[in-house]
Amino acid sequence: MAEKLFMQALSMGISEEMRADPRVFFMGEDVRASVYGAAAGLHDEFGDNRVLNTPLSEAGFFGAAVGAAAVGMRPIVETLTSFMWVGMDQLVSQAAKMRYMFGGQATLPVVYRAVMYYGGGSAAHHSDRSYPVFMNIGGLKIVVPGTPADAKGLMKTAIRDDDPVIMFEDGTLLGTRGEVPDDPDFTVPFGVANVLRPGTDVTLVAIAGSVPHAVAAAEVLAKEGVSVEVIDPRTLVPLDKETILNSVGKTGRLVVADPAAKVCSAASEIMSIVGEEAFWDLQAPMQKVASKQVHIPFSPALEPLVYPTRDSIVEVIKKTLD
Amino acid sequence: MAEKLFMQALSMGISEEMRADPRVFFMGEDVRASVYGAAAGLHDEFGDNRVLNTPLSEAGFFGAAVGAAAVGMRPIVETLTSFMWVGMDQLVSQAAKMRYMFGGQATLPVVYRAVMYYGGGSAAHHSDRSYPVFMNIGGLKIVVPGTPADAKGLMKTAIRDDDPVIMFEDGTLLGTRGEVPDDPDFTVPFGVANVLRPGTDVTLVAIAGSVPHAVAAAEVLAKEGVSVEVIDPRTLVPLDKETILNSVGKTGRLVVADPAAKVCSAASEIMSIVGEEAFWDLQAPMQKVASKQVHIPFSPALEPLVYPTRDSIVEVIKKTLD
Amino acid sequence: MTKIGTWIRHIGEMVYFRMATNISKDVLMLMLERMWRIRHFELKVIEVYGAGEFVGAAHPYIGEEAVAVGACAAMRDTDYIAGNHRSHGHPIAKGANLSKAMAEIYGRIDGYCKGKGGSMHLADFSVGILGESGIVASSVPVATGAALAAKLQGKDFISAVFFGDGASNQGACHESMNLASVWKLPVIFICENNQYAVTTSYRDTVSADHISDRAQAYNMPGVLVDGQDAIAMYEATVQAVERARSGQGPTLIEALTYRFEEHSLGLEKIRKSEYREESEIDEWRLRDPLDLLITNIVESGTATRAECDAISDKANAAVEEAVEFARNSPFPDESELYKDMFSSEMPVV
Amino acid sequence: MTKIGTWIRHIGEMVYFRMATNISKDVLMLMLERMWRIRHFELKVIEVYGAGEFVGAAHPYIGEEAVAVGACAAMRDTDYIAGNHRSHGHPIAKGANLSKAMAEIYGRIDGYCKGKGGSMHLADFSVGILGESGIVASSVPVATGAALAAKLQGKDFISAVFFGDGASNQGACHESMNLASVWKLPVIFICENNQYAVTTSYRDTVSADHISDRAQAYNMPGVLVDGQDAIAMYEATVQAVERARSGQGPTLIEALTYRFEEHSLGLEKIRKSEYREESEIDEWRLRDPLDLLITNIVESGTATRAECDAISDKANAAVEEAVEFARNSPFPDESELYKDMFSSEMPVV
Ligand SMILES: Cc1ncc(C[n+]2csc(CCOP(=O)(O)OP(=O)(O)O)c2C)c(N)n1
Ligand SMILES: Cc1ncc(C[n+]2csc(CCOP(=O)(O)OP(=O)(O)O)c2C)c(N)n1
Ligand SMILES: [Mg+2]
Ligand SMILES: [Mg+2]
Repeated sequence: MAEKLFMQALSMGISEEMRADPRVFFMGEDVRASVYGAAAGLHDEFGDNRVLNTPLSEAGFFGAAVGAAAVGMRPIVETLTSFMWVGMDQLVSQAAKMRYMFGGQATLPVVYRAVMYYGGGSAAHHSDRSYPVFMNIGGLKIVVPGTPADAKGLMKTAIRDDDPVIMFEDGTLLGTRGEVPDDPDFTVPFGVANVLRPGTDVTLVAIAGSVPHAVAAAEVLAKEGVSVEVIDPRTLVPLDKETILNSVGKTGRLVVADPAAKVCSAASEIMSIVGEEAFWDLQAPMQKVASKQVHIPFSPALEPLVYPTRDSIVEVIKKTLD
Repeated sequence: MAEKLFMQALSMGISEEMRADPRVFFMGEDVRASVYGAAAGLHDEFGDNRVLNTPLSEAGFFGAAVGAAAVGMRPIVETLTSFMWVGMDQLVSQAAKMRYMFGGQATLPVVYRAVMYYGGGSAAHHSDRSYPVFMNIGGLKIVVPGTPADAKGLMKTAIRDDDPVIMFEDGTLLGTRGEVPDDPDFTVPFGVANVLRPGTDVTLVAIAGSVPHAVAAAEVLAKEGVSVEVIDPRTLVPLDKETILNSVGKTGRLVVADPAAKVCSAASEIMSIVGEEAFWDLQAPMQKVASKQVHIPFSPALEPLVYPTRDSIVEVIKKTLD
Repeated sequence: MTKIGTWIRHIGEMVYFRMATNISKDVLMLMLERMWRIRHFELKVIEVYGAGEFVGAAHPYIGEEAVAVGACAAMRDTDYIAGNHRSHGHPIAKGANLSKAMAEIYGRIDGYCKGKGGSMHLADFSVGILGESGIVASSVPVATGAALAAKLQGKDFISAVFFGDGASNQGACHESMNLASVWKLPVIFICENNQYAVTTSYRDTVSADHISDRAQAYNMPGVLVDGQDAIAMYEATVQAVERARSGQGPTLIEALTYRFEEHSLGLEKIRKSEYREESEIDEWRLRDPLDLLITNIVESGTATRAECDAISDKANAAVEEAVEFARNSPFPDESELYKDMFSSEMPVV
Repeated sequence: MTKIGTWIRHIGEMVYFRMATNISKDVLMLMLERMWRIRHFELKVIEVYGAGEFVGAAHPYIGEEAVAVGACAAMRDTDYIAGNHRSHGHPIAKGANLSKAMAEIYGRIDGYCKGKGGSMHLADFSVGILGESGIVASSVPVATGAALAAKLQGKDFISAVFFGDGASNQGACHESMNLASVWKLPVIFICENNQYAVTTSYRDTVSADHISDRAQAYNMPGVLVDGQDAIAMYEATVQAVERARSGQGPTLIEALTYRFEEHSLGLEKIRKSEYREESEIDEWRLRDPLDLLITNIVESGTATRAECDAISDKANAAVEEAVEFARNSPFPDESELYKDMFSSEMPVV
């Protein structure tokens, strides 16, 4: 076990699985040069036939991954969330629907790595955080790692999984550090939330890039005598409802921190579940700390106002406790 | 005022506006033959230059509508929800984001008519009900008429509106009848919910195709002495929160009927709002009656199990009252 | 062995010059059998749809049988195909079971897709079908991906995809053809140019003179074939298959054909819009692909008309059996609703 | 008046044969001025980015100035253009204000987009720019739509769209070119083939020999132009504009050009991957579009070198002023966050 960057943890997960299984291959734009980082070293190690630079044709290569998966390969496709709109039909009509529509005949072990570059002045066209969209669509497993160890462990599970998976890799986490197991057998299962910090006063569910802010908020509040239970669901499909409901059963309060736009968000969904299934446990209004319902503005004076932060989480939790 | 079919009401709205404003034009696949119905008579009346058959190129003509709108035209684009995935990038990156990203420089008066054909054995590729996706994305006005009069009135408002609008036209409503004003000045404003039936025991918010089921459920329950307030929000962006919150303030109970898939749905969003802003009014768990989280199966033995019905609404409301 | 073909021009179009290759009786009779199976299947579908025996849409392949059958006859069982909404012909051409196909249309548990797909999605994965897509052109990238898998693994299977003239205007076609060409993938793009997309003539939507001309934009051969002539389709595909299997990359085949029926069952009213003349339909019906093939078989002395009729009868009987099978198959149980979303049982929120 | 051009071949490619048309001094000097404005602007952007004065990415247009400037010089102020992520050159070529452009890059309220767009989205609608899109090829349909508006209204404005060699592989390009051709829309597709998409050579992703060859697939003229030569770009565009404005439809112009800098500021590390040789960069630098134009202007006796230098100095001064303007412009107020989502104030949930 050693300290690693989130980005390195992703790379480790990918290269370990490519070593272990010759059916795994990697494709995307400029991946041989690893422009986005996580493909570093892959082309050198695995060569032309396992690491493919694609044309700028998201519909074409998203769909080609589906076809390759349907006949026994295990493709990993690199893209940015914001480019997924261009190949959206292949994700929805093919990757997500194929198995069900054909009565289980298709098995599609394909992983789409959707990097979410936001927070650094990328502006509206490059800053999407679109996992709620895919949660609504259904048929795709949705993974949102919040720590370097999870980045590696969930990546490995995704690659081994027989269903189409989208790994939403949060750009604000890529440079974070943490202990990452070297063990090539280390994986993190889907559908099991991570209780990052136990607590008794408030349940704080934090998604992707909100995780460090949530932990920091819990630390701030701990000093003020408030005990916050921080839960990272790790995967949104499947969602570990039980852990969240049990926690709310204990704390009576729910706050959800979610870097996606707030309307019809993962936060909305989790609140709707709790409002339906744990209503009698609630002792205060549920609260959402999600991104403002605007596109991402470029200006450094505006962009930081959009996302949940440690302070905005602290503030909302205090409101909940009033 | 006369009885009209929902489909005819849409046509009336379109042709009245095309008569009134020469900048309005209509395009889509096979619209001159009006394959989907609502374009009936348009080509005869308005001719080649106002009614255009497009190639099968959703990205191309969705985007062309944006460009035409940006230079002063007012396009109406006909499509099915399920085909929107193919041209998704044009809807998200151009129609939805252009105005904000360019600091208000772009004005885009374009209407996308997205027909939702579900419920009649169209199977997974033709049955999407994707308004929650666009609610999350933001920047598009989302219209979900529930009655023939609203179909006309909201269509006219959409065409006159200076922002991009998606009209989600519910296929299960196209054949419903109702009084529709002939007055060409009749419009229905965005962001104003319709209280279809006042009540005191439960607030029932019903969206699009759920509206008639909700009204029927309320009638059934009225006979059993339960007073249900049925609210049709009519537009989801903007959403008339006040009417919903006020109603819950009165009834203390919320049920949302929504034909979209339940996860990250409009129902989830409305529940999250009420759980946050009207929590202290609630006297029972909120309940969602939305579509099951599956793709739409073809078989007539399976498909009807997916959607909310009068009976499933009645059942859930009874649970709420327990 | 067949006579040398002679068809060169039709309705003003240049069409594929049929080669003097030898085609075995086996292949000819297999093609005839599959074409009859499609024809009888479709006629039956029209009949039972009219009687209200199933719901939804259905897009008859009548008139176009030679395209899928000629192409599939040139492929191996281990090769893959993908298709579109007009989805009955492709699986039958590839060897699918009629009973399971019909049961699917009836929404029954014994259908290929357990009733979840229906008429537009008649895919039989066991005969190498990777999907029949209701979203126009959506399966073109998928077939391209199967070919990519062959190449990356050094295997010798190939793939082919059937799509319409309308579909050719979709971006997914452009991207797939370009991808297949730069990567030299073993895939065959088969455009079923039946002249119309619903009510719209391809002449109003395709800017090239011929869809096959677009192959130039991708540095691949573009072949214009008489799609009414099964033998021509077979021969053109044989060449494309050889090219694909030997690592030379993709081919675009445009099959000029015609849909004898309306776009979709239930859309008969569209005929009223007169987007095509009755006389045009009549002219094309003169070139019924079954008539052409039978004439060829009989005139070349490959088989007698009686033998051909017997094949038709056998196909018809199989179709009758299929309908009986479909009618008797149970509807899927409610529990099926949540199955097949994922590869393993998963808590669906 | 300019000398007849002579450039025909470069790095093995056929390029546009410059015509012997007369170009007025006004046009030449306007082109020179705008090219200088872009060059100095970009150099300044690199400098201030290095000093950490603004955040995000920025994609320098240095080396490609002749493409946008030559094209825009052939258009009217009332014509429209749309562009892409490499977005500084297009607006300046179309006549945009440098101060507002620079302020946008700095994220300030006086920027074109009030700071909401930034470097990748430097659109100035007041000079007819309909968007600079960060999503590759995404503005191609938009420009096509502006041309559609012209046609439907019987107006005589045209539109043009700039996109890269990488972008040409996107479905949106295919669909737009086809649409424009069947509808005979007054639009010009200008492919800035700068040889690479980030690190990937177009020879590895474009299956045609030349992107302009694809025009055949759409029955429109495809023109291969020396994109380093502003006069050649101007002349080719003049012809395309004439075609467009007279109702004959679209043209595809492929401008062979080169990006002298790396793909994006901040991505200098990529140079290490050696996707292109230093010698190749050096070779292209010998054909600096500014040098070529100045030589032409001076040798043809149109103006003196001193006059040309004065234009450079003036442009440089304007850029300095722009930076000062940008630095002094305030950041947008928090209240701006919710503005511009819609055309009127709307309760955002
Ligand atoms: C992306 C998309 N757009 C529109 C449709 C509606 N639609 C179904 S079939 C069809 C016509 C297809 O024409 P073509 O590709 O020529 O195939 P054909 O039906 O003639 O066999 C259309 C417009 C669709 N299914 N998918
Ligand atoms: C749809 C989409 N895919 C990928 C990207 C990432 N990206 C930005 S610029 C670029 C290269 C574009 O190359 P080209 O079109 O040749 O333009 P150039 O940068 O060379 O001017 C890529 C891959 C993007 N912005 N949009
Ligand atoms: Mg067709
Ligand atoms: Mg380039």
